[in-house]
Amino acid sequence: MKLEELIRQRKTDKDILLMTHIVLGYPSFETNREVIREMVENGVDCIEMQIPFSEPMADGPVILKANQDSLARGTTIENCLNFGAEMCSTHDISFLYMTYYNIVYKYGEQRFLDQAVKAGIQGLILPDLPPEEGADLCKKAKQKGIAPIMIYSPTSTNERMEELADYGAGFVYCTARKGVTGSHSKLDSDFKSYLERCRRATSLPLAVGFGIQNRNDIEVLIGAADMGVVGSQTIKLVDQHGSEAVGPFIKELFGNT
Amino acid sequence: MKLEELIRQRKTDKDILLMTHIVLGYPSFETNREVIREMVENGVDCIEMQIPFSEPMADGPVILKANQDSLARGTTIENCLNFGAEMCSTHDISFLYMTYYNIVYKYGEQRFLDQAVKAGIQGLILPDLPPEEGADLCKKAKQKGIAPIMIYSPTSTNERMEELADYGAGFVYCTARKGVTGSHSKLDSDFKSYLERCRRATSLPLAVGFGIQNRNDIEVLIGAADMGVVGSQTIKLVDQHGSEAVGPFIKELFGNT
Amino acid sequence: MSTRKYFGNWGGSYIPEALHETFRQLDIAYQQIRNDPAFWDEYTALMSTYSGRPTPLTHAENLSNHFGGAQIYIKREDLNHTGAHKANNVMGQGLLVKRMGKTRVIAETGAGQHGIATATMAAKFGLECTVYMGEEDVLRQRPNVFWMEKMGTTVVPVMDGSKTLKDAINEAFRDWVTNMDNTHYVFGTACGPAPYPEMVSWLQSIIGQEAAEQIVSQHGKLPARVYACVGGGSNSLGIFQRFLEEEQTELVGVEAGGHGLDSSQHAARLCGNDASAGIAQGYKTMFLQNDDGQMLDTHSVSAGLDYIGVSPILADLWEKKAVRFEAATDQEVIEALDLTMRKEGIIPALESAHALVQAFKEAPELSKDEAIIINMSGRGDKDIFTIAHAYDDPSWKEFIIDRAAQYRK
Amino acid sequence: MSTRKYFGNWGGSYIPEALHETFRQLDIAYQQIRNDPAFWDEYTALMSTYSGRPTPLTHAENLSNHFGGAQIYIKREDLNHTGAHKANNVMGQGLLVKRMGKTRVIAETGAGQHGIATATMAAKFGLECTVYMGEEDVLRQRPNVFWMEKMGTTVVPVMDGSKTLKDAINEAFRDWVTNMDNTHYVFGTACGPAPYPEMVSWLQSIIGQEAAEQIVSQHGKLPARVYACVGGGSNSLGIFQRFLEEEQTELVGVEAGGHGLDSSQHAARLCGNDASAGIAQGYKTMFLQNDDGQMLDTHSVSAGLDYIGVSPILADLWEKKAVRFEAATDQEVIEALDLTMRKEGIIPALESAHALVQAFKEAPELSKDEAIIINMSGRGDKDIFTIAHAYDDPSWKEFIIDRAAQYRK
Ligand SMILES: Cc1ncc(COP(=O)(O)O)c(C=O)c1O
Ligand SMILES: Cc1ncc(COP(=O)(O)O)c(C=O)c1O
Repeated sequence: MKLEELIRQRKTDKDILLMTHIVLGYPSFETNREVIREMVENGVDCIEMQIPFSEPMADGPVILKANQDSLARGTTIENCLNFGAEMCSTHDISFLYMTYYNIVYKYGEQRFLDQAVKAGIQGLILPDLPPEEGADLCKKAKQKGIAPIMIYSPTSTNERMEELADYGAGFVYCTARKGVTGSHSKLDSDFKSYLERCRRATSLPLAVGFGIQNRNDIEVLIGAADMGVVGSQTIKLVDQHGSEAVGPFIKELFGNT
Repeated sequence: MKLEELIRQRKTDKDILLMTHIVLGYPSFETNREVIREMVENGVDCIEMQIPFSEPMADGPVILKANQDSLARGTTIENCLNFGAEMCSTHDISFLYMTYYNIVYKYGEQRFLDQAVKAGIQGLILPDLPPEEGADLCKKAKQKGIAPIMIYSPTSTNERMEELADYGAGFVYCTARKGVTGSHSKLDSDFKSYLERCRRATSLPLAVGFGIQNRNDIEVLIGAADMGVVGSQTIKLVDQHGSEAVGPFIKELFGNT
Repeated sequence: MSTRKYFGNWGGSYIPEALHETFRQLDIAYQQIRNDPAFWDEYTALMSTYSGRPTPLTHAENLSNHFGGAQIYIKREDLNHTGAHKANNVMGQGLLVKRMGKTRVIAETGAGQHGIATATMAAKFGLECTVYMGEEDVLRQRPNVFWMEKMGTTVVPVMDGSKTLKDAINEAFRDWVTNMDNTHYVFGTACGPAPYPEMVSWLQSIIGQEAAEQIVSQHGKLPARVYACVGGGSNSLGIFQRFLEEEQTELVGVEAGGHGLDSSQHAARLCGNDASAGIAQGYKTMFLQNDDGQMLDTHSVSAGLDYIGVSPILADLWEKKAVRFEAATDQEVIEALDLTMRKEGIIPALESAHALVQAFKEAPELSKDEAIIINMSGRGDKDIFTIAHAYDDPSWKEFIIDRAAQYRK
Repeated sequence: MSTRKYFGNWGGSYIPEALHETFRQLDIAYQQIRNDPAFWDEYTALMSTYSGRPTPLTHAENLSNHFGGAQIYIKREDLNHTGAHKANNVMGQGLLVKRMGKTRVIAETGAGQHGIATATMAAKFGLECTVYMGEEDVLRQRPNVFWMEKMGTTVVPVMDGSKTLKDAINEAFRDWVTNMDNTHYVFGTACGPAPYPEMVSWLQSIIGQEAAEQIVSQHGKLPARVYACVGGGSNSLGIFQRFLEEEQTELVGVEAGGHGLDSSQHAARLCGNDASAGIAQGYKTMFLQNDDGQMLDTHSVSAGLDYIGVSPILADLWEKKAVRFEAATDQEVIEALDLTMRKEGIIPALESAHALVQAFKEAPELSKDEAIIINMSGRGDKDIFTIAHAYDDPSWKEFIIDRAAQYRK
């Protein structure tokens, strides 16, 4: 089934969905495995698996460091793709790849998409590939049933949002604020009107990420967005308290305490 | 009696005269006193007493250092003038002052000459005062019976030598070579013809200095000049072997071994 | 005219969505200045009264005689205020910032030259300024950091990745996606997303324009060859552009050969075999990267040439064979530096000395009535710590040890 | 014209007889170039193609606004090749040496700037070169020693006296009286025996000639005041001469006030009370000396201003009240340096910063339609060791300590 439909389906039972993020090979693939299991068992709806890149320009300090450590441990793209395939076949939720365009480009767009399809990956997030540069890749991905995820930013104009919507599929990733991943976002009235602009610009589901850290943040999103995205926060959690801390954290985000 | 006459008189008994040099206050006035006694007792004809100056531009390393050390020990011009007067009244040979012009200028030309006359000083050597700049001082000195000593250099032209002769009195100081005091001079055929040029340019007695270090050097001078000048060499001697080494050294220079 | 985004297969604008609008506005502002002749007049006037342009073209007679071939001319970008060609680009962008009404600038810096130039411009134009500099480079180039700070700039050491230029660029972009409202990113070389490659090259084109006029008036005709070192590509494009259409002039770009092209310790992207096409830091070019697309560590004796990428404009000129690319090793660079100091009394930057190496190799091939121009992108006295170190100078070491002893007390 | 030996009561030529003939020949050679218009053309052409002249006159708008008075213009001698006005004199004397057919040059240096300039000229003209430098200064200015050596110059540390500039001058004279046949002494400032004061001032007069033209074209009229720092006097005379006859322009020379004029730790010869007339180093001027005529130790934060004497031409202009003299303390100098870096992105040499101090004090008195010119004799980045030290910069100290640790291994 296509990502957008899966999301809409899951959304019928829940007031908000949750997408989490991991950096592949950080701190290790074994830990990735445990963390993902905790996430799935606690009801996470989508997981974006970041294939590390040496120049993660759009990422803040936590994810940046995770990228570097993973590479320093020798993580290769083959490792990542194999792990991705394993996860898709193990867990019945939606998995996406997140990475930078050079990884896909060097591997070969066609080859990368083929592998992703074979594995069962449902979406692709490339923060440094605006559709002007990636129109072709977006088209090919869609044809293969992989959703190219578009990103909205508070700096995007209404026209720009509409333009982007045409290229995307699955959902739109709305960054809660300017800047890079990591620090907490103020989800204030400006944020609300930004989300309204997003909603008007596209019929795709809206995911909101960047600095979503706790149940309060998630509550703000209920009604205004379809999915919250938690990134750096889980990495910090695992760094500090190990993978077994992930389940309770996810529960709390869902309001199941 | 005037310096020139004194020199001619002494020369009637000797094939060569000897002028030695000390830096006042170096290593101390007491040592100066002893060294001068040794010199006089051993037949030295003239002694140039250098009043130290902080910028002895025409002096080489040995005398330069002696100037600096003397000043560092606190030697003043008053000390020097008093000591000069004491020597003149103690010993019956010719004493000259050697210094740089600034010392005379700052003390006052008139005042300086008056003191020198009172003390019994017979000549004045100022290596940085060419007669173009010092014509007036030369004239005043002569009037007071103090001989302004002119300096010839191998670089002086014949015309220049004649010009200088007119300003001078006492004797002419012929530097044996270019350069500063201290290092040994090659007294070769070039040197001989230079001394002939000197002889032709002036009727004053000729003293030869700069790098005269031993009896051999003195022997070369016999017949060609009236007086040898020994400077740095005695300072080194006293530094190394004390003032008692001066007597034997002077004896040797005179060929009295 | 409008901005060229692609140069043959290279270039583009691979930027996060958050910067889309910022780049759109930058591009509009850039096109305005580009199409406004008054801007170029303002720019050249500023460079003349503030930075000492035109910089001279010096006939290196001793070197010419030494090699016995072509007449060697040196374009003296070292005489620019702040000591390198970097000032050209930076002052130009400063005028742009004023027009855009922004109040803060950020920059990356490797060797420190671009950082110094940006700090200088920020002081002159009354702008707030933050410079990102890899920690490695902060350690290597402390004097530059000192001066930047004294001019009121905040220097942020970047602790990530290889802690060099590329990481500083990433960090500057991270700042920019947060502060684009009041902040302009003064990119330091002809790389990065459009319009930077074209804009920086255009601002640097003042070098070649002057040089062409000067060589004709001093030598009587255009040069046979023009040599420039290639880091990101700004000084080389600065001088090359004017001669691209001139049939009789061959253009030679010299990359950092480090310990040799086979050593994998170099920064040769166009003349070696270790680079491949890729996309990073917002643009597509030849990058030094592994098969997975991860960027490699580079090496050069000169902090300004050890960059993983290269101007997309140069990648295009390389592919079209309009510019020839060569490499100079660290060792050759020190030798050329030595010879230039002794023969001409000129101290080239280590970067610039790469261009000298290749020119010295080729000068003897050319006849005495031919001229070659070397773009001396900067002066070397900024490199005292590196150069004295490379020479293993004992009294320098002693001096540093003595100083340290004073400070340790 | 023939050489002026005296300037009022000052100057002259108090030299050992061994140099009499050398000076006679030097004087003839000097008069030849002085009376040959082709020489000046050759000189300006050389300075243009090799050293980047004319140097700009920069309107310091931010400083002008900051003080709210006169428009402040800065004459940018820092942009000369080698980083200071010293190059003007040296390159001119280089041309003279060529005409005289000598093959070796010697020079004294204090701050090292004149030494660097001479080493540069010697390399360019293919001359052998020895530079005398007080041991104190060698220790303070090791980077300059390094570069001189790299350009092929022998640097001789002078261990005598106060081990600073004056001792280096004595030592250079000692070399010269031995080697005058093939050797020319490139005197570094407008002091010493005739014809040096006049000759050096004449070669430096290119500064004022340019500045006068520039201020008229940029500001519309001549300046109300011109400020220059005064060490030996070459940069100040370089800019002052052109304005001497201009009624509307007041000339202000700024000496090193060190720890204050009452501290006896300064180098103020004309505006303090510690100097008196004397004769040393071949000429008559106001010297810092004691009652016995022994020269005193001087002090300044800047190695280029702590000289015991001053140009006899300036002593004359002082006596005739044609130039006003002031002093700037070390502390004021650091403050002016700081402000200039932050406001204009310009790093003045510590020497030059003395002129800035006085100009900043007086600028507010003047109306906004008046201009003042400050002669910025050199750039400050050469002074990193002194300046970073003066700022007591902790990360600089750490850097030096780390470096030393590497070298001690
Ligand atoms: C003096 C100098 N030359 C050359 C370069 C290389 O840069 P580009 O290739 O952009 O001219 C640098 C970079 O820092 C530099 O400082
Ligand atoms: C930059 C600079 N300015 C000024 C001076 C002082 O010399 P003068 O008074 O001869 O210009 C020096 C001397 O070294 C110097 O290096």
